[in-house]
Parts: sequence; C-alpha cells; structure tokens
Amino acid sequence: MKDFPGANGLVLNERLLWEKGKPGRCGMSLPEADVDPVPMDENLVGEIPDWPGLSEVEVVRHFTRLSQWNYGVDSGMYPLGSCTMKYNPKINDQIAALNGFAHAHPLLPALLSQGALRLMHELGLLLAEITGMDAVSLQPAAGAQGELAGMLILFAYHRSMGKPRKKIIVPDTAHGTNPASAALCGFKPVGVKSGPLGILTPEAIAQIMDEDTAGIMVTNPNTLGLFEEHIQDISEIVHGNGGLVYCDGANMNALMGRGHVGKMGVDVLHLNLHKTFSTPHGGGGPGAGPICVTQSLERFLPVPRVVKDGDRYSLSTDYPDSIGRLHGFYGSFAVMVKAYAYILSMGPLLKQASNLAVLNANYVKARLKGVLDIAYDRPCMHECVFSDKLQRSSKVTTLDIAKRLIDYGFHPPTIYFPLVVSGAIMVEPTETESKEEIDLFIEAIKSIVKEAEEDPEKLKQAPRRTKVRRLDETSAARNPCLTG
Amino acid sequence: MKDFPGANGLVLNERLLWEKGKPGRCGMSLPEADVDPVPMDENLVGEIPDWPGLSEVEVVRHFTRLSQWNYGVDSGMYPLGSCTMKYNPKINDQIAALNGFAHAHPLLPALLSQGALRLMHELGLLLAEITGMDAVSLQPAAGAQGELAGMLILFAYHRSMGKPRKKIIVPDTAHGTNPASAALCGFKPVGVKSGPLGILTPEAIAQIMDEDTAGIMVTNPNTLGLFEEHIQDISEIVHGNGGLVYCDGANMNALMGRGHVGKMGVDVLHLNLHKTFSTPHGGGGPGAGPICVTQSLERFLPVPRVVKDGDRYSLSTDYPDSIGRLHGFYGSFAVMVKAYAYILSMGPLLKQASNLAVLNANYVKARLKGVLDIAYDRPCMHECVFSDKLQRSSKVTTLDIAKRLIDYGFHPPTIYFPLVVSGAIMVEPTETESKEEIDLFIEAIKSIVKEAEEDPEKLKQAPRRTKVRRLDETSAARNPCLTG
Amino acid sequence: MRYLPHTEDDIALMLEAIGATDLDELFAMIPPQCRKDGELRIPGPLTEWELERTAQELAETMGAGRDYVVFLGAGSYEHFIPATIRYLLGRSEFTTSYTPYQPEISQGTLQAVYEYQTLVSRLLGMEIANASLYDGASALAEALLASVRITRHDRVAVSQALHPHYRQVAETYLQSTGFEVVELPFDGDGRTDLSRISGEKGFAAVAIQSPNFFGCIEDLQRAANLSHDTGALLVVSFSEPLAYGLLKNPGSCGADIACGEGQSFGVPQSFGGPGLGIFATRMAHVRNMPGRLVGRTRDLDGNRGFTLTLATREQHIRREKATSNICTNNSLCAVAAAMYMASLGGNGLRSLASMNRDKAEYLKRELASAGFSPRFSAPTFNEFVVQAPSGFHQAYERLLEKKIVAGLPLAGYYPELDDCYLLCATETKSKADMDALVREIRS
Amino acid sequence: MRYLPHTEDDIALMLEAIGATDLDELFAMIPPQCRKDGELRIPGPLTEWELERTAQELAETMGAGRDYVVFLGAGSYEHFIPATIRYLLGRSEFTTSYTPYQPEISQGTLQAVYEYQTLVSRLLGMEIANASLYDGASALAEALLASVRITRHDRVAVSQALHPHYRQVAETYLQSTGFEVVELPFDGDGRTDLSRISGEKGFAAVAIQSPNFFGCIEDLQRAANLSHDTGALLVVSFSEPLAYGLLKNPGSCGADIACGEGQSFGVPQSFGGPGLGIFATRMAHVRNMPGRLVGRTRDLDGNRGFTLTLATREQHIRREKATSNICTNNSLCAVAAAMYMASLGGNGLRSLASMNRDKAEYLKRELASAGFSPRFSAPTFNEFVVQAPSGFHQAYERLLEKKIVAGLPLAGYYPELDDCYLLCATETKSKADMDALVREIRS
Ligand SMILES: Cc1ncc(COP(=O)(O)O)c(C=O)c1O
Ligand SMILES: Cc1ncc(COP(=O)(O)O)c(C=O)c1O
Repeated sequence: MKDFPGANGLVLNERLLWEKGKPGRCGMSLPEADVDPVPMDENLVGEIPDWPGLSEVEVVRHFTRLSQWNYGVDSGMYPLGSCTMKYNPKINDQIAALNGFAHAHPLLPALLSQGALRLMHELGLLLAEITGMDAVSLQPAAGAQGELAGMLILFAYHRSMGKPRKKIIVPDTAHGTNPASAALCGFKPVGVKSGPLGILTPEAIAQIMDEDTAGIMVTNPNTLGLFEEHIQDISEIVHGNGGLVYCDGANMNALMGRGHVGKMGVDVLHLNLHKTFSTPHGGGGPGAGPICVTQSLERFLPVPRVVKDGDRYSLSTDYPDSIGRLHGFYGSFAVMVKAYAYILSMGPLLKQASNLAVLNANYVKARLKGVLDIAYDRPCMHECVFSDKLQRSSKVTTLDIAKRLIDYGFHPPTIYFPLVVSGAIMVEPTETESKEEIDLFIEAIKSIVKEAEEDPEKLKQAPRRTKVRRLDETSAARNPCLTG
Repeated sequence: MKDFPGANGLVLNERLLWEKGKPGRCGMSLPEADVDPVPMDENLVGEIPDWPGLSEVEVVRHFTRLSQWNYGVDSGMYPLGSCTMKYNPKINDQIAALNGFAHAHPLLPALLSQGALRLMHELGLLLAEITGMDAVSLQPAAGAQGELAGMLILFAYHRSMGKPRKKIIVPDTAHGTNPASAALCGFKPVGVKSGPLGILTPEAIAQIMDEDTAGIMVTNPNTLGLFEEHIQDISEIVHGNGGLVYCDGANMNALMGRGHVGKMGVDVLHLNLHKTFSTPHGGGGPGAGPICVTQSLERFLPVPRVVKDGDRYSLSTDYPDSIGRLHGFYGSFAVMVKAYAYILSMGPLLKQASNLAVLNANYVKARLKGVLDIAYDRPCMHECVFSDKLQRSSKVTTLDIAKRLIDYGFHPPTIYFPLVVSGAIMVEPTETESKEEIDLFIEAIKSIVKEAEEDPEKLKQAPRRTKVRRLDETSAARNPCLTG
Repeated sequence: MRYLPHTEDDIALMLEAIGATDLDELFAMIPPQCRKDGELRIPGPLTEWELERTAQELAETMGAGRDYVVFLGAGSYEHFIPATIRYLLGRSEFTTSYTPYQPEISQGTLQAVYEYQTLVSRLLGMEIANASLYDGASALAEALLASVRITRHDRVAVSQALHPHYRQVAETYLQSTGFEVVELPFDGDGRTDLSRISGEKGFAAVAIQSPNFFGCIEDLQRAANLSHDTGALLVVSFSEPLAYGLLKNPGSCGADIACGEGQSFGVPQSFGGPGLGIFATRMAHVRNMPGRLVGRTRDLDGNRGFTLTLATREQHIRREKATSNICTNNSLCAVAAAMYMASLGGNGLRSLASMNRDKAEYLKRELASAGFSPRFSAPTFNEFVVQAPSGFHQAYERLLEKKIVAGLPLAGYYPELDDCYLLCATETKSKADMDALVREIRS
Repeated sequence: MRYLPHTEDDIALMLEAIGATDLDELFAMIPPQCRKDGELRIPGPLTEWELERTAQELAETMGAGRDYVVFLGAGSYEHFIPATIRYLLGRSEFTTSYTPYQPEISQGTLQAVYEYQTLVSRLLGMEIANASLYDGASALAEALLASVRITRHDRVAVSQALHPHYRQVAETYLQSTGFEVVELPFDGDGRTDLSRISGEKGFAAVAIQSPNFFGCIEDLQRAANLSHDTGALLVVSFSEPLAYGLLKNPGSCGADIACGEGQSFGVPQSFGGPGLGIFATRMAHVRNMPGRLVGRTRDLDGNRGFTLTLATREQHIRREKATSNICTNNSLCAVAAAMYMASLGGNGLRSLASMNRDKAEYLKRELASAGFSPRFSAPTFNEFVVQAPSGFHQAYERLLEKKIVAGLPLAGYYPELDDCYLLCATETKSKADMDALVREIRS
C-alpha cells in the first residue's frame, strides 16, 4: 500500500472538556467593568452552570487535537455521493469574515445594510440564471428546509386554487428528506418505483397522478446519478392533473450551463449552496437551501424578500400570499456570501465545472466496470452508483469496503443509499479532483477488491489505522449516553 | 500508556511537490492583463523555471497534510529547554495581520507610518522597563544577530577608546551562537569553566580578564537554568579591566519583574522576542533579537532608530558612532507587533509569568529527583537540567529517552545541551503549562525510566508511533541530498 | 481556472477511457428542449483580487464594525468572540468535513458536538440536547411539533412576548398541519399573561420566552406549574442564552423543552445567519426529539468513541415518519459554541452575564434620566423596552448619521408599542458608548 | 489571566512539593542589589478587546491597504498573496513548532523547507539553497564572508547599484573583520561599471544585484567572466526574485552564489520585516555555506524522510568555527515561499513576471509622456528611475494627500540623483491606478 495516502502516525489523545480544567481558570478575556454592579433579585438568580474552567492554551490544544481526528476535503478525496464534496475556496471564507458581513446586525436599518441586501438580491438573480427559474428565495437554512418551503408552496398553491390536496408522489430513489419534508407539511407521500433504466417512466407517474395529488418531488439528476430523461413528459402529466413539479436540486452540480430546469417543467426547485456552490459543510452545516420558482408561484415565496427600487435595496414582507417566514432572520447569510463569491469566481466557467464533474464520474464508472457491480450501466451524470454484488461471494460488504478505504487514506463514498440499490456505493468525485487523484482512488478500490478475495479479514477488521476502530453503534443506540 | 496523549492514528502520505501536478495547471489567480504586453529582448529572457503546476486544492491538501506531520505548542507540552515554548496567543497573530501592519511598505513617508513607528518606539521603552536597561534597538532579526550587534558594540566601544581588543570571555555553558557571534566579529573567544555550583566564579574571571579582553558574554540565568549569583562581582572585575559585560538574555523568562539586568552590571543585553515574549517560532523563525544597552553605549546602537519629537515619530540615521545597519529595513516588524501585543496583554503580570515559569521548573525538578540525575541540585530558575547518568547501566541514552517521549505524545526536552553536562536533558516547561500537564509529563518520564530498566529495546526502537522512525542522519550528511 | 485541475490532455484521456468523443456527448441524455441555450449570462470569472475588492466594497456599506455603536439585540447579540475561536473553527478539518457518517475519521466533530450537547444541557438544566437545529425560530417550531407528538394534543399556546419572528416561523411550520396556535397576551409588566390557559385542557405546549422579546424575565416556575396543570409541556424559548449564566435555568424551573438561539455563544452575527438552534429536553422525550444526536460508545478495542446515534428518529432511516425533516444542521456553529463555552467556563460565564446585566441597567437608568422611561416593570437582562418621547424618531435618524443605532423601534412589531424602542447593551458597550448615546439623545 | 493556568491551589501544592513557602523564595538566589524594585511600570493588562482596538488604531494610521496606491519597490514589493497561503501558513503545526531538531515530529516543516530549497534552486539555476537567512541584506553579507572563506582573498567588490541598505549591512558585518570593501560605480545606463576589477586580482567576490537597485538588468554573463578572470566568485544579489520568472537566472550566467530577498514570494511586506534571506550556491561550496540545510534521507524502515543535515558547519556544533552565527532563521517565510511557488507553478510565474514588466513599461512610457524621462537606458523589470521635472517634490507631497505614493525619492541615497525617483509597478497596480498617477502629476 506504499503509494496510497493512508499511513500510520502519531495522533494525540484528548480527554473530554470536563475531565480537564480547574474551577477558577478562564480561557477568555473579560472586559473591564466600567459601570457599577447592580444587585439582582435573589429569587431570579440560578446556580453557576457546571462548566469546566480552562486556560486559553488548554482550549486551543483541546480543539486542535480534536480537529486532527477529522478528515475533510482539505485532507484528501471525499467522493461522498449526493454531497458534492468539492474544494471549498479559502478566499470565500475570508470574504464572509469581513467585518461588514460577519458583524452586521440583521435588524440594521436598510440604509446601513445596502451591501448585504444587494448581495442577496444579486445572488438570487444569479441562481435564477443558472437554473433557468424565475424567482428565488434564499431563506431556507438547508436543503431540507428548502424542501419544506417548496412543499408549503405546493400547499399554498392548491389552497389558493380552492382545492387542498393530500398526496404527493415521491420516487423510491428520493433522499430521506423528501418524504420527511412532505410529511411535515401534511402531505402523504406516495411511492413510485423508478423504471428498469433507473429513471422514472411517464407511465408509472400517469398511473398514480390524480386530482388529490399535489404534485411530484423529483430529484434530477436522481440519486442514481441518472438524468430523468422523461422529466418533460412527467411534468406534463402532473400539470395536466393540476399538480406541480417539485425538483430536489441537490444534484445541480451536474447541470450548470447544461440543463434549464425551468424548461423541464419544474415549478419549484431547491438548491444546496453547500453542495453545488462550494460552501464548506462544517461537519454537518450550516448550509443554505434556496428555492427557485416559476413566475406564477413567486407570490408564495417566503418573506421577507429583498426588493430593489432604483439602486436602493430593502426588505419587504408585503406579500399576502407568502407561505410566511422560515428563518429567524433571512437565512444563512454567511453561507450566501461564500456562494456568491464562488459564482463570481467561476462566472460562465460553472458550465465547465459541471462538464468536469460529469467527466470524472463517468471516468470512475468506466474504470471500475467489472471491478464493482454497476447498478445501472448507463452514462451517468455527476455520480455513479456501484454495489457490493460482485463481492458477496467473499462475504464482504459495502460497509467493509468503505471502512477499508479509510485505511487507504480516502474518505469512503456514500453507502447504502439510494435504497433501491442493495449495498449501494455511491461515488461522486466532483470536478475539483484531478485525474491523478481519481486514478489513485480507482487503484485503491481495485486493491481492496483483490484483498476481499484473498484476505477478507483485512476488510472486516478495517479501519485499523484510525484512532478509534469500528464503533459499537448498537449499544450506543440501546443505552444512549448523550451527555457527560 | 492509556492516559498519555500519544496514540496511533491515521495520517496521510504526501509526495514531493514535483512528484505531483501537471504543466499547465496553476493554483493562483492571476490578475487580468490591462496593459499591452511589451516584447522583451530575447537575449535577456531565460527558461521558465521547472516548477510543477498544481491546482489550488492540490496546494491546499499538500500543505495541510504536511502540517499534520508536525508537533507544535498547540499540539501539546513542548518542554524544550532554552527555547521558552510558551503558548503563542492567537490574537497577536491576528493583530500582526491587520492590513495597516501586514501590507505597509517600509519606505512609506514618516507621515504615513506613524502607527508602526510609535509601536516600535513604545516597544523599546517597554523592553527597557522590563530589563532595567536604558536604550533599545529592535533591529536584530534573531538572538544571534542581537549577539552580533552586541559584539559590534563592544568592538566599536573599544575602538572609540582607542584600544581595540582581541579576546572575549565565553563560559563553557554558553549557547553556540555566543562564540560564533564573537568570532564573526573578529573576537577570539576565551573559554571559562563554570564553578562547582554550575555558575561562574569571580576568581575564574579575574584570572583571565585582561587588558586585551573586550569583555565577557554571560548568559543569565545560564543554560543550566541557574542564576549567575556573582554577576555583580564579575561585572566589577570586567569593568575594572576596561571590559564590557554582554548578557545573553534568551532566558529572560525567568526574570521579568524580578531581576534588574542593568543593576547586575550588564552593559549590553539581547532578548529573544520569540522566546520570552511569546511570538511563535514558526518551525525555526522568524524571530527578533532586540538589544538593550546602558546609556553610555546608546550612541553605538544600530541605525536607523525611531525618534520621537512631540507626538511625531520618525526614523533617524544620524548617529555617527552607530555600528551601522543590520537589517534590510528595521528588523522583524511583524514579530515586534506580536511581542508588543503580548506585553500589553500581560502588563505587570509579566512578573507572575516569570514566577510561574520558575515554579514549574522547580516543581519538575523536585518531582523527578531520583528518577533522573540532576546535574546541579540547587534551586533552578525557569529550566532544569537532568541527564541520563542513572540510566547508563541499562545502556539507555538521553536520545532514547527523548525519542520515547515522542511515543508518549510529548515533545522532548532539549538534549545534549549545555555541553558541560554529559547527556543533558534540559527541561523548560514555561508558565503556560498547567500542573496537570506537568504531572502527566512527569509520569511519562517515570514510566519511561521504568521501561528503560525493564525493556530498554522499547526506547531504542522509539519512536514507533510517528509517520517516520529514526532517520539516518549519518548518510544524510555523508551523501547530502539537498534538492530534488 | 485554479479550482479545475484538468488539463486538455487529462480530458482527452478520460474521454477516451469513457468512450466519448467530447464533453458535449456526456450530456447527450438531456433532451434538447431541457438544455440551457448558449452560455450562462453571469459576470466573471473574477480573479481573486477583483472578487476581494468587490466584496470589500459591499461590506463597507454596512453599519458594522468599530465605527458603529449599535444598541440592537432582539435575537442577535453583539458579543466579543475570542481570536482563538476564529482560528480553531477555521481549521479545515472542522470546516471541510461532512456530517460525521464515518465516525472513525470524524471523532473531532463528534467529540466536540458531544461536548456541546453536554455543556448546553448543563446550562439549561436539561438532561439532553441535540446536535443543533437551524436557529432559535425553527427550534421553537420543532419544539411545538415535538410537544404535539408527545402529548397528542393538537393546540399550542404561544406567548405574544415571544420573538415575533419565532412565532411567525412556528406558524409557517404549523400552517399546513391543522394544529391550532393560541396566542397568550403580555401584561403591563412585560410578562406573559398565563390566565388564558389556566383551567383549559388540550394544549400540547405552552411556549414562552425568557428573557422574552422585551428583555423581561418570565416567571418560569409558575408557567411550568400552570402548563403541567393543563397537561401541556412547558416549552421555554430564548434568544439570549447568556442570561442563564445568571438566571435560574429552564430545567430547574420545570421546563420540558428548552429551545432557542445560540448565536451569542461565539457565532458571528452575520446579518442574522447562520444561527444555532439549541434544543434540549428530558431523556424521557429522546425518541421524539428532532435532529441529530451524538452518543458515547466504545470501539472494537474497547476504547471510548463517539457516534451519531438514535438515527431511527431521522429522515434518512424513518423517511416520512421521522421526527423532523432536518438533515444538514448547524454543526459548525455548535462546535463554535462548544469552544466558546469551554473558553468561558462557569465562572467566566457568570461574570460575563452579570456584566451584561449591569451595562443594561446602567443604560436603562441613564435613559430614564433623559426622559425615556422603561415601558415594562419586570426585571430584565441585557435588553429592555423604553417609551420614547414622541417625535424621537427624528432624533433616531439623526443618530444613525452619527453611526449610533439607538435600538429597535417596536411599532412595526406591536402597533400598541408605538414610540417604544428595544435597546440592548452587552459587554461590548462601554460606559462611554452609553453616555454618548444619552448625550446625543439629550442634545 | 487566560494565559496563566495556575490556580491558587496549584501554586500551593507545587510550592509544597518544592519545599518553598512562597513564590518569592524561588528567587532568593538573586542578590538583593540585582533585583527589580517594585512592580513593572508598564500599562496593562489589557483585555483582548482593548488590545484589539489599540492595535487597530495604530494600524489605521498607516499608508497601507485598499485606499492607498503605493508605487514603492526598492526592496519590498506589493504582490497579491492568495488566501490559501494565509490560511495554510497560519496552521499552528507550522507556526508554533520550533526548529525541527526532532525530525520524527517535524516532517511537515522539513519537507516544506526541502521543497523550498529545491524550487528556489531551480528558479536561480543553482545546485543548492539553504533553509533561509534573515533577509536579502544579511544574505549578501553572508555571501561575501563565504566568498572570503572559499577563495581566501580578503577584498570584495560591491556594486554601487546594489541596494544601499544591503551594502550598509554588509559593511556592518565586515567592519570588524579587516576585509576591504571596494565599491564599483554605475555607469550612465544604470548598470555596474566593472572596469575597476578587470585585470585586478585578489578579490574574493564581485557582488552585483540584478535587477539592481535602479531596476536595471545587469549583464550577469559578462560579470561572471570578469569575476572569474580575477579569481573572484560572482555573487548575484537580488531584491525581486520574481524577475527570474522572465530573465536569465544567475546560475545560467555563471554566478557562484545567488543571494537575495524572497519577500515577493508570499511574505507580507510588514513594514520591512520579517523578510526571507535566500542563499543558493553550487554543491562544491556546501561546506562553506551559512545557515541550516534540510536533506533527504531514510528512516529505520527505509522510508523516505527529511532531516537537518551538515550541522557541522553550524554554531551549535562548531561554535566559533561555524560558517555563520545564525541559529533561528526565517523558516516560516521559506514555507510561505514554498506555498507561493507551488501555487504559481512555472507557467504562472512566467505570466506574472511578464505582467509585472508590462505594467512597469506602461508606467514608464506614460510618465515619459508627462515629462518624467527614464534616468537610465538599461532594460528594467518592474521598477525604474525617472528624472522628475525640478520642483516635483511639492507635487509629490500633494499626491501623498491623495493617498498616492509616487515612488521613492533617491536624493537621500545618491546625492547625484537629485530629483530622481524610483517607481515600481507590480501586478497590483491597474492601468487605472497608473493613469491616475500620471493625470495627477500632469495637473
Ligand atoms: C438529494 C438530496 N436531497 C436533499 C438533501 C438534504 O439537504 P440538507 O442536508 O441540506 O438538508 C440532500 C443532502 O444530503 C441530498 O443529497
Ligand atoms: C541561550 C541562547 N542564546 C542565544 C540563542 C540564539 O537565538 P536565535 O536562535 O534567535 O538566534 C538561543 C536560541 O536557541 C539560546 O537558547
């Protein structure tokens, strides 16, 4: 394994915060008191919370060590399907940290927040151009909240038509947030199977689309990495029955400059700025999940909205049909700043980003053909779904392959999703991986597959290099210990 | 070894830069050309240097991985004697990076550089107060250049007295830079042994101090961590013979608010801002080595100097007796900013820093007594020198102990220095280490000493956890490979 | 382009391996009518340096930074953030990793979030906390939904003194569910009037905020008793968790769910987002909890480790039956809060909280002396409502020109509070800042 | 104090273990007359927030940042630094480690410095480079001293067109050694007049800078031939290494030592320091080289690794016989340069260098049209000397008020160059910036 990045090295243990420190220590500078203390009614005063006291260097070491136990995009290739783990440019973080952005109060008068409002306004226009949709709200705080917003728009639309509808079509390949968001909004998700080619067939939709169905939640490209080629026909069927088409655009990284979502018949679309638009994932957020709609649905968008009048920007809540407010303020502004910076840095080259994302995925697919089973052997878009089918004889599973990849120094792909592929291994390289890096990943997979045949225990015991080995998740869930 | 920080974990290999990349890639944004290209005389044009082309993420991953192979103060305790590896406050780095400081051109007119000049002026005054010396130059770029400046002042002084002198007294405990700096300045270092208590005796100095000796270079506290208790008598002898007393103040961390270097009879002193004043070492610099002198030597200080007139600051080179310029501009300004920030953050609490630095060293000494041999068992100052004497029977050396400490997750102490202690192990905890951390270090040493008896091979083979094991330094020097 | 590593050669070789002739061919499956015609009409690509300048120009228009003195709170609080946090949080192992689905290479995030869950629980006096939600507003919505699940009642009572935006978000979340939201008025001292619920049954939750939107400290104990009497859970919302460094915490007063905004704990204000949705409750309700949870466990060798747990509540396992649709949460903000709480420690927290209150009390008194009387009589923490002399709005505009933002006019939120302003003074406001405000107001 | 972890209890326990009664006792060995009386009379302790404000106030007085257009070069160059470098260099594993004396836990610094040594050698066309010196000025001094050691001659010839500060530093280093420094004048085209050395013997080194202080490109080939004829080494100094992205490098012209300032490669100007002293030479001279060297080797398992090597040249081993007294060098600046060189790559370097020259040529031409004729005729890179119309110094002051610094007046450095200004235009100067300068000058 000489040439692969994975190696053994020194890492440093670190206790839990409250196993360290001493009362009386404080790792933060407190301002000098310059006003008199005012005694407080004893009845209101509580106990001092039992937080440990640490010096500044103790805090710094603690979190420095913790950070070193993590693997990020900056550590190496992170082909986590459906997550678009592309490079997160450092300049964008720096821009979001500019004083004027990072320390701006959200309730500043419009006069004192022109820059932020303008940025939001322009980002909305940019996303509209990129998707081909008409109007955008940046408010949803992540993809799932974007979905919720979208579902509420479907709800509001049907209510406005005087006919609330109960059901929504959700394909079996959908991400878990789709049915969950639909349900949160009171819709009953109705499943539909993808066809033999891994994509939806108009026939299947026609069969279940009815007057009590609010619409469909389609993911395009879908979670098999396949373009929903019948999207227009499907949209027509849904529209023909009075429904609306919601598109989960988490996979937009395949389509920039290539696909026009509006023309596909999509009425509502959400994007993940923390995927397609390069904002860092932060170990699980914060993200941002803007929604884009056609002109006729614009009136339902969440409030407040940024409006432009001449060259002045302001916030308006004056949209009586709006689904309302989704966020304490306007959404993840700092994330928007990073996405805006990314889009301007790329400009029309966003198309080339999608080109290369798709090229990389197809290349992985071509090179791993015969090594891993390919769920649907057709041209894929930005990601490609394999499985452990060919390895079953050696009793090695997707999980084992994933864990073994860690020893090789790669982040594993997404596993066991989408659910329609048993033992799925979902690889999304993204466009920022070079051919060399991808070749190395391919070699790693090949080597692991060989190990699976020759010495499956190597995979079963993996990972061995990491600070902790496989964790007992069963007992974690059976006897939950959630605080210390 | 459960409770010690050292553990095994995943680290990532990374090739050399030129083993990566492809020509045509570029990881940096180049500005748009907005003027016409002007052709260049062919005879002047060279080949394009053979630098590899990498994308931005390749650069980021390369240096991220490299960084993870390093151990810094932020990783854990770094008791490297003579180096004062105290915590380096993050706020100071941030302040040095302020636009007005980081992007200021050194030749800006005085009108446009008042802030920097004022900072330098004030830092000089602060260092004068802390040391008890009269005047300060911040120009030397590190301790050794401070020593050179000091030696040149001794040279200039004697020349000004009409009697150049050839020799200089350098104790056997001196740091290697002392004789090297003296020699660079044309002085012949004359050795003197420290007395049985580890400190210089007036008698020894009296014996060699003569009219051809320019003075003495004394380190106080010396590199054994001992205060030169006879410093005043020694100064008197040197002064009595027309010489000057140079003090290596790299160990000033023992003395803040406690010692008055001026009153000790010292004429010239250098400080290491990158030790006592908390500026980060950067894996070997940049540092800053200000020199402090008595009033009568002020005229020899390097130029340019910051002068204050009313509330305006400017630079002046109008010092005809000056030893001249030592730096392309004014020294390591960014380092000065950090030291200034540190001093203001600590204020009079600098004394407590020295108190605790000395407390920590004496505590280590007390607790390791009998475990490791103590070279001079007397109250120490900020550091304490042990040796491997007690371990010789098990054929285990200082080097082995040091390397084994790495497996335990600690940075080793300074080893084999000072030269007067065979197999020296020089421990300087600094004041920013907590009692708990020091206790853990002490336990590690005890455990290693036990291993030395029971299983010396564990030490001989150490470190085992690190990405690379002991390196073949002999062949590195015999067949030097300095570029790839 | 520096983010795109492919050389022409690379592309050619890869196309060959795929068996395609050009990049266009890779998109052949997109029906022509679904394609984007022509190139994207967006500006750029900008160089890093153009981008930086563009962004700086936008940022400089903002009423933020050292030149401005902003007395705004109302859900977003200006607190000092140590340089250490900015540095540590920026380490790319934290920023560029995904949700810790692979625990073996995510122990850093996992342990930090576990620490966050613990310290937040201790602060609020609750048994458990989740790994974060989006913000204080959606945390309230999730708390109400959880209450409905737990109690199986279909009405919730929400205080009108609860942040108007939080209430609006809760309404948005609830609008399509059919659950009823009953609003509880506030009384003359600025606290929630709970009389509406006493004796009534069928509430899933009673939700109040403390300190509430007016800065007033609610009587949580009484609210708990009354709520529990009606069979409802007490949901305590908050926008300023620092208050619990001084005040009795929700748990000790009997709250069933404590949820709110954690931005005060080391998260930059960033024009309102991202925030940090804190959600804490009792262990009994864990399976009804929304959002991710980190739990402690052991690895194959018996070493302690951490992992996401109880995922069977979540959308990726339970899909439409999940306790919430949330997936990506605000993890990095939770880690920031862990760093902040670790930096401050218990004693530091108490000092800082006391200082916040002292500053606000000083400002309150000084304003009173300038004719701005407190509108409500209940005790407050670091913000409070004053009744301004009529016509003050002109002076307010004048103050803006002097780069002072003299609080939030409340008329837009509560028409009955015309001429009332909500002012906040944290530790970032010096006596001199406050004196300057009062001087300007007087002049 | 947040940097000091000791509680009262800790101190008491530790004193007890030591057997001391109080902290004062630990300092008993300091004779009373050597003690500091009373407390330190220094301001503070300042809180982090007071400190930040104080520092910002100082920083804001500086003529730096986006508002200023500064046409200064002369040894310190404004170049764009990618955000990646700022981030990567700030990672504390790089910043808070010491000199890599323990190679097993310093491979990051060691490999990075090895890469620096390699890329710098390739740039300069030399076989080897050391791990850094303080700056370009001391690098010249060290080069002259090394030349003396190598040739055993005791005179050095130094061009007057070499940076005046570098020459002054060399004089400082040499003043007490007895070695003679002969200055070589420059001729009318701005290049060094080498006639003084031809035919003479006994020089250890001939030192010239290219591009020189006037921005003029020297004829290094000819200088090498003449130097070697006299038995001297050719020492090529530089302050703008970017020039070698375009120009023939010192090695290919026959230089024996190439030494200079590397600030241009990713090191912030920081009011002149720290800089980066680059020192490169031929393998034959390695044992006379000053400063640290990183070498490649193998570990016990045969794996590639890096370590400090040839330390027998250095002060900590050789003491007074060392090749230099340098210990701490400017390692982090070398790592910054490695990052910068890696980011740019060969092609990027060539483009950037060409752009620098194009900008300067544009400015030169525009200034000429405004009556500022080039003072020297030799070709230049990104800076050049113009003769200003007399009386320009008033306009110069007026320009300062407009936040434009119109170059460096040379009268203070070369009295004969009265009314001459050295102007520099790097890639950071836009056409608009330059046009504005010329417009202002004309007005
Ligand atoms: C296809 C798809 N849809 C929706 C989501 C949900 O997005 P978020 O995690 O931002 O809520 C994801 C994220 O994993 C996804 O992959
Ligand atoms: C006692 C002593 N003197 C002088 C020096 C030299 O300082 P610098 O490395 O900054 O040149 C050192 C540094 O190691 C030292 O420990």
